[in-house]
Amino acid sequence: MEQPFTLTTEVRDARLIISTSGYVNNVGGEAIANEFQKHYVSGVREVIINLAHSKVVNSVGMSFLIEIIERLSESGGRLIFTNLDPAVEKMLAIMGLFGYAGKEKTVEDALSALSTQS
Amino acid sequence: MEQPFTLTTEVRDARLIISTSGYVNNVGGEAIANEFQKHYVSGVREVIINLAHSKVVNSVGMSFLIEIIERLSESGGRLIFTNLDPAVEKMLAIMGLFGYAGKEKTVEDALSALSTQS
Amino acid sequence: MKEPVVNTTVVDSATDTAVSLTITLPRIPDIELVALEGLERLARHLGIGEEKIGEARIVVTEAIINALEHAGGAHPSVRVEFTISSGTLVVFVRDRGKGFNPATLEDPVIQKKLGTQSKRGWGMKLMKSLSDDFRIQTGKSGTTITITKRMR
Amino acid sequence: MKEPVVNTTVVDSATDTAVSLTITLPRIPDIELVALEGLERLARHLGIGEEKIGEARIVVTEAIINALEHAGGAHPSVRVEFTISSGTLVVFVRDRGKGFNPATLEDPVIQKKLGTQSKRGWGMKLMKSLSDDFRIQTGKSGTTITITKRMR
Ligand SMILES: Nc1ncnc2c1ncn2[C@@H]1O[C@H](COP(=O)(O)OP(=O)(O)O)[C@@H](O)[C@H]1O
Ligand SMILES: Nc1ncnc2c1ncn2[C@@H]1O[C@H](COP(=O)(O)OP(=O)(O)O)[C@@H](O)[C@H]1O
Repeated sequence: MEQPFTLTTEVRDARLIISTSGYVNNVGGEAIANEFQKHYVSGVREVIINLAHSKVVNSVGMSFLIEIIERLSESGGRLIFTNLDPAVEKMLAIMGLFGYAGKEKTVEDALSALSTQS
Repeated sequence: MEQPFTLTTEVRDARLIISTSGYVNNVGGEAIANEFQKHYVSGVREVIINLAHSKVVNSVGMSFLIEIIERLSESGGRLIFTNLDPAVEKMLAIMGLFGYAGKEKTVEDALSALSTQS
Repeated sequence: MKEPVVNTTVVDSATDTAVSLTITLPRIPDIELVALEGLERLARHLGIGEEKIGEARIVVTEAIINALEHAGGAHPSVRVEFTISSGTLVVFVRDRGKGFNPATLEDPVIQKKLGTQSKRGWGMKLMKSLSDDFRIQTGKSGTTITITKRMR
Repeated sequence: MKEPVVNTTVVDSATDTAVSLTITLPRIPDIELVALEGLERLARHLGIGEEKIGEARIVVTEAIINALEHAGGAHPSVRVEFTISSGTLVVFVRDRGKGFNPATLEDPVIQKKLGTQSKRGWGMKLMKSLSDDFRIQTGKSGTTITITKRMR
């Protein structure tokens, strides 16, 4: 059975890494947005969302990530998705998210992308 | 999704430990019996079957384990099941297997039970 | 012996609503796991405990693998219905096979299986042992198993 | 432009058999995952690649969550049918809700979502983009979505 949604976070050099596991539905999407918001108010502006263990996502869950993009665009921050399942990557492309967010293979790749560009 | 059946084995002090993962159906049951047979012919007579990661089993799969019990009874060997899901334990009890095989909580418990009794 | 039923029943509206899931499975390996996932989600949603779910899983697995094994036709399929209502699970499993005569089945005993060729024949016994009511309707046009199991 | 069809079709009998799975889901959280498991097992059995399965998963998830959200009645339920035949998946998803007028839906664009209240409204676009044919029948007694997707 698909595992229930869980989320782990790590802050490394003022960069927030959110790693999810399980189905990103409305509840999961909102949990990601809330976790982001908590760190955003304390100043975090660079965010990595690692979807390695979320092969199943829905558009309601993903729409919460648009809120994150909104906040970060307002404040000159950056969002990078990592470890995307190919179909999830296609989904985010169709939604146009990669006009506002990056994608990298791994969290390490995302961290170095942020380092060289910031 | 329930993971496909896999099996790992270890021989410790001439005792065979078979640990399964996933659905023990006819194919899984036969794989366990074949693995047992391989070690049986080279002299192993004490066997532990660890079902920690097999919460779903069916009676066709379990019926292959009766072959193992048969061999071991003929040759004065012993079988111990470990890490049983409560419902799987009930199933094996209904089939009468615990008249011919032991059960312990963990592999370590089974190993010490074999040590003190042999 | 059951207590006589008195007329002041307390109906818990949250758990008293019947919830159903129906599925028609093709004959492909391990497809019964899809039905099990449906059963588990239904039962967990209603707050049923893991041990009862585990027992129901065994009962349902045995019913479906028998039906899939004996389902006939060019596109063999098996219909499965789960309904949970007031903490009681009712399972229907129907195939379109040739049916069988349950009266001719011997009760399996481990002692007899040891030393004989076939070790199988446990499904019926398990379904009966782990349910509160077990019915078979069987004939030339197929078999329907109806199982009732209290889950609390 | 498609090549004209010639008359010497090679039929691969192993993959040409239609395989179907039908499921009626009650409205409980995440129940769509049961249908997805059915789809995955069907598709894997037929040797379909993981990326196509992933795309189908998205299409099917979107169709079912819409249907569950809008399914009406005392026991809201959604019927889902998968058929894979000659490498093509056909999905039906039917609810008994009040229907809607698809013509009034605006195509979602990310620029417009930024700065406005509702970020939702992506399901239809995703289903259309990731399928080869997408049809809606909708009216007062419910909605049926029919999606066709080539899986090879
Ligand atoms: N749905 C069915 N259709 C036809 N025959 C069946 C069906 N279910 C059970 N049977 C018959 O009953 C016998 C006993 O079934 P069961 O106790 O489940 O053990 P097993 O399937 O391992 O033999 C089967 O061997 C079969 O002959
Ligand atoms: N099965 C349905 N029944 C009724 N209305 C529907 C159905 N599917 C979609 N709709 C309508 O179409 C709109 C757009 O759907 P969709 O693109 O999936 O995005 P979302 O569901 O996030 O709004 C919905 O908001 C709803 O008004």
